[in-house]
Amino acid sequence: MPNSSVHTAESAHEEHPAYLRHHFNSTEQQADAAGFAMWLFLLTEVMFFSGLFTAYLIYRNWYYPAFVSGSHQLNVVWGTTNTVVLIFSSFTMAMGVWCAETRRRRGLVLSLTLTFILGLGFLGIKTIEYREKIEKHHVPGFHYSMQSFLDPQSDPEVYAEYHDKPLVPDMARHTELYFSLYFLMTGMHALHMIIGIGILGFMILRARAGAYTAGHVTFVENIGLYWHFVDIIWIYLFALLYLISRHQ
Amino acid sequence: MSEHNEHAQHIVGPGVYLVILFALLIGTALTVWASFLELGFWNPIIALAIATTKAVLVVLFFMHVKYSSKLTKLTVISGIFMFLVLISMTLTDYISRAWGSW
Amino acid sequence: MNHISPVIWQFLVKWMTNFALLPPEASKIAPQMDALLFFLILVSLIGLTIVVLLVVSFSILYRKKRHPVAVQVEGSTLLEAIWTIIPLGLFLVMFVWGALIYFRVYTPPVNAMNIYVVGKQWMWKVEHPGGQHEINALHVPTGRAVQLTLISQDVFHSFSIPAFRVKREAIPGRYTTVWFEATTPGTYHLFCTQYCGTNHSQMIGDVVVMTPEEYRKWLTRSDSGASLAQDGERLFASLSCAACHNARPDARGPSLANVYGAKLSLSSGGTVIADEAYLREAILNPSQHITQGYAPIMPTYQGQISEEGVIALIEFIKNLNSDYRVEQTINTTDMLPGSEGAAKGGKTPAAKGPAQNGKVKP
Amino acid sequence: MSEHTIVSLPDQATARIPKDNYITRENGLLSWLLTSDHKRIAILYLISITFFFFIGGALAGLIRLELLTPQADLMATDTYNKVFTMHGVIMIFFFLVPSVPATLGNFFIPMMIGAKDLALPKINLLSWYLYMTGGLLALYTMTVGGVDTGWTFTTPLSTHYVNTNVLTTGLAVFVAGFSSILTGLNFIVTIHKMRAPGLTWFRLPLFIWANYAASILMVLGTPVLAIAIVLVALERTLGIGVFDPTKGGDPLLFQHLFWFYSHPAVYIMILPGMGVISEVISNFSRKRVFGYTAVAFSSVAIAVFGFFVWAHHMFIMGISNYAVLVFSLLSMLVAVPSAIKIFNWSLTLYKGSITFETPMLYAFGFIGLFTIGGMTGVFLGTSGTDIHLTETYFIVAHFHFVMVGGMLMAFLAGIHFWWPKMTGRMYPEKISQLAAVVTFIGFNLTFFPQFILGMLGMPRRYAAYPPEFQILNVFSTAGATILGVGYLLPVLYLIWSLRYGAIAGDNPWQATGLEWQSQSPPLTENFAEIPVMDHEAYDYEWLEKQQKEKGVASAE
Repeated sequence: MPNSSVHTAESAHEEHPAYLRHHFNSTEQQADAAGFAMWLFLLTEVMFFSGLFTAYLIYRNWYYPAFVSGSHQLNVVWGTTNTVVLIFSSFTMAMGVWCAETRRRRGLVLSLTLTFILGLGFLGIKTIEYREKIEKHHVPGFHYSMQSFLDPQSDPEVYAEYHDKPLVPDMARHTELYFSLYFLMTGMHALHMIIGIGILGFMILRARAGAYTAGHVTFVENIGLYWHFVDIIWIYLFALLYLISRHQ
Repeated sequence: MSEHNEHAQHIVGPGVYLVILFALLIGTALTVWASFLELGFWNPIIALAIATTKAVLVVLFFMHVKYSSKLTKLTVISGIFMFLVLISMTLTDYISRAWGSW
Repeated sequence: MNHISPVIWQFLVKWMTNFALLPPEASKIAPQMDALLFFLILVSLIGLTIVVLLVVSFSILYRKKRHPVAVQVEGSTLLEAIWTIIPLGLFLVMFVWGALIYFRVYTPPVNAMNIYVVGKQWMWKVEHPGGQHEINALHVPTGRAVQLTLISQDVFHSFSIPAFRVKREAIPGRYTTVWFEATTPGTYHLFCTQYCGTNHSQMIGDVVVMTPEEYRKWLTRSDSGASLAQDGERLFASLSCAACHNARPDARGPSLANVYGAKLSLSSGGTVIADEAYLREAILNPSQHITQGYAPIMPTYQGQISEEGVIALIEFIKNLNSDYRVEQTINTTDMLPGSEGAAKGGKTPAAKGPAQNGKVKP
Repeated sequence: MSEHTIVSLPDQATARIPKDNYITRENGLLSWLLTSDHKRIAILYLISITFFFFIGGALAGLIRLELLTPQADLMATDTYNKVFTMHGVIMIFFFLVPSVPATLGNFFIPMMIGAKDLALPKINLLSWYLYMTGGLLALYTMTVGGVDTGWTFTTPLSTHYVNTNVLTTGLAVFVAGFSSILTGLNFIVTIHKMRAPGLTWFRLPLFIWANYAASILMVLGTPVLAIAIVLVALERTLGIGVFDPTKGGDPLLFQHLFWFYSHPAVYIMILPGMGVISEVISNFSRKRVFGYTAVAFSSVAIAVFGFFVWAHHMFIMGISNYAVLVFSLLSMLVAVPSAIKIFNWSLTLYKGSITFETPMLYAFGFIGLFTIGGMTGVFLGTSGTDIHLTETYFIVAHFHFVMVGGMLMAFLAGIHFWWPKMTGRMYPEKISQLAAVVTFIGFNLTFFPQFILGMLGMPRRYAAYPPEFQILNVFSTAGATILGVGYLLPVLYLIWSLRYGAIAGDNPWQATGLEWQSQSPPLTENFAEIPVMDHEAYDYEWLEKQQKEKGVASAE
């Protein structure tokens, strides 16, 4: 029987929605499999970041003063703003998933667009922060400058707030490790944000055409999971990188 | 297969999401405030505890794990478990290095 | 058997006559290691024999010709338990035995004679406390515990002496140690066993084990004119360490006399035993190792002293049991070449030769 | 039926390969390159993996030739270093890790659980493309000068002290890593969600259990390797200092991260092979695997314990002595499940009805060689003896016994066992039995002398060595020649059999797995009707009954 798709007894009496792939027996099985696959993917993401967290933990314990001075260079206002932005975007994403599940097309488009804008806002703020680091030569590598740590008063803004004591040269050198980890972790996070925003853009276009409000919501749910995961990573990055020791 | 239906049926509504949103915002405010206090040893513990609470809220409600199948819960737990294995087993080396030889 | 190729024949004859499973046992730990190895081999052989016997005998007994219809047998919990518990027990015996050997190889006795080894691409540089330098060779006496303090200047290397059954990685940025007591005079292989780049396979040398008398002769023959401690003293002066580390009441740094082996309280809290590793760190990354009561003003010497220089400084500090020598350095800093003469007059352990250069007890 | 074999082939005069099958359904190169059929992807993998195996094998040949004499005379030490590095990289990341899962697993996991395809067919194709991208990048690296860090990329050698193509090799491994993650993810989802009705976890064939365990390792371990490689690349290009001791970083941290993947990776390599052996031993002794549950759980135990032992690669590298104790103890625990498997396989033969077709010969080879390989692993997990044996040829011999003696034997056993199902034709029995014996002899001659070399202290990765080690090296090189013949033979006769082999019929081995319920070669959708599983795995009595019924039906 060439080219005939074989129907089994249990699936023959159901009608097949267009989105049911040929190798699944039922839409539940398909949705279940896709959701589980997404969770497994997030599992690999956790492991991917865990290498960085391990490195962070070790070096923070070794070079605590350098990490404190380094974190004072981060702007806690921007950091908090970004956290709030991401939390709101997670909320709008969750709302988007709800809209898709309850088949509200306009609500879905609105939620996704808001998430998209908030994501861009996050990246914008991150860019401002990165630019400040570049200007101060705090990007690790050949142009790295320890000036702000050897002589904190040369950096009046930060000094006014924290009155850091100068670090001795060998400890000041290790601020480079802090910034390496800062850029690695926030950079990896930002990369995930960029990918997420790209997918969101694609989803908004399809959502306007009503693709996700006809019962097949797996994709929206999965991207929602991804977005929330990125949010969780940031929650930790914020606590670990920005809030090491803000008291004077 | 009852699992499947459960997954498909349970929809978390905006009310829950709003509550979680506010909880997360309060958590953020708390953790920033706590970081400005001088608590010594407790500073990182509190920061991590608050971050973990926030993460748990996101996982349970935004990511629907509270209403998901056992398999999903198991996946989440195994993720956390392996994360802790990597960190703690690596630290067995780093912590005890300072103890000197035997 | 002439029709076999003569080359192969020669090979075989040579191999059969020289066959050995292990290199000669030339250190005190070697027989202990070999005992464990033979135990492991024995257990493996027994295990392998059991498996092979089972497979072969079942294959013969139950081959299709003899046993055309299989009898379905379910598993047996008793058997599963047996072959879980017995191997586990054996493995645990191996673990404990192995850990004891590991413990012995890496725990040097207190009176061990210390030799420094610096690994670099692609050679071993050995520094004896008496100032004898060797490259790709190590001379040691029999009957004396020798501790090697290893460090690498660049990548990971591994200092391996198969005849002693010891091996230790030389890693960049940190001292590692290993010790042995040679028993049989002779020349043995020294290998770098950690892959370290292009000429990894040329990073080999000889370990020469000598009787104590010969070793003493060798020491005098290879004398480089200044002991490691004297080299260190010169470095101490030229880096102006004594500007702070003197015993004067207004000194900005702690006195270094008798500091080696002492228990120090650090300004960061906690105490530490000042061993080689600590001294090295305190020179290169001082701020984490400030003695209580002193300001963190010492500059870092990372990148300014070679590993050999650090070793010389450490050796100098180890042998410093009074501040007299430091006073001398202060007085002679501005006339360096002359400090050599002053050094000869001093009565410090550094001048007494390597035999006494053990750990100086305060 | 004959006394010596269980093969029952259809009448060759009338038998035909079914007209409609996964090979004939569509034609043209594009229909292969754009397929999402797991069986076709498995064939793509089989071809590309064989290709990389022979490249890696050629490099191995060069290594053995160089070591024929004590001097570095065939090639300069530099070249030798590149050759063994590329041998390691290609064999591990492009042959061993994907070998059984990506070919046999891809082909038979859906069939064994009665599914039409893997859960994510397109991801499956993507993972083949990632694999090829990585593989071609690795080959490209070879042509532009190679890399000489060793496959372990040890820092700071790889970050600051070599000026070969570390970055492209790293990228190749990174990309191949993602291929492996996606394959593992796909398998886990498929095994969880796509099982046929009635197929409960404890009715699954052990091959599925083994691949499931290996997939868990792939999914959880590989990302850590990925991040370690990213860090090496950034350290090398930007000097971020994370692994640089002069900047306060710790080079050992790299090894922690690297071995966190690369130790479980050896279980990724061996577990699917163990799965194959369970299938083969059961089938050719016509018996349910002894202690099914124990074998199944031992796979999972290996996967779980496998994550707790990585630092035994670093016993002498300056990790703390306490950590050595912990990791040595845990390493002992991971050896137990392997022992359980070996004994269960041996006992499976008890009261069986054993025949000695090629897959069975390879399986016997596996049991013997893996026992030796596993036991010598205990030598290395024992912290004391590890001091003397690590970084010598003992290590080389140990992992070749496990990987080549174990995994490759299992791979060949599996290929022969399932060849009739994959192609619809039998391989020639006599010559393949010969090849199995040749492989076994060649293997032992190649690698057994290396145990002795290692005990004598010959370091690994040496282009030149002291002359007293020559004789054993000559044995080893001679063995490698025989081994090479043993590996070339299957390629020749398997290709020959594609056209001239006997037509196999649906179930030439009288095997019980669901995959044998389908036609050979199978339909694109695997089964004409989704099977319902109503019996245990390896239920040969059920099979007999079913065949009797069929016989009755056809007689009527």
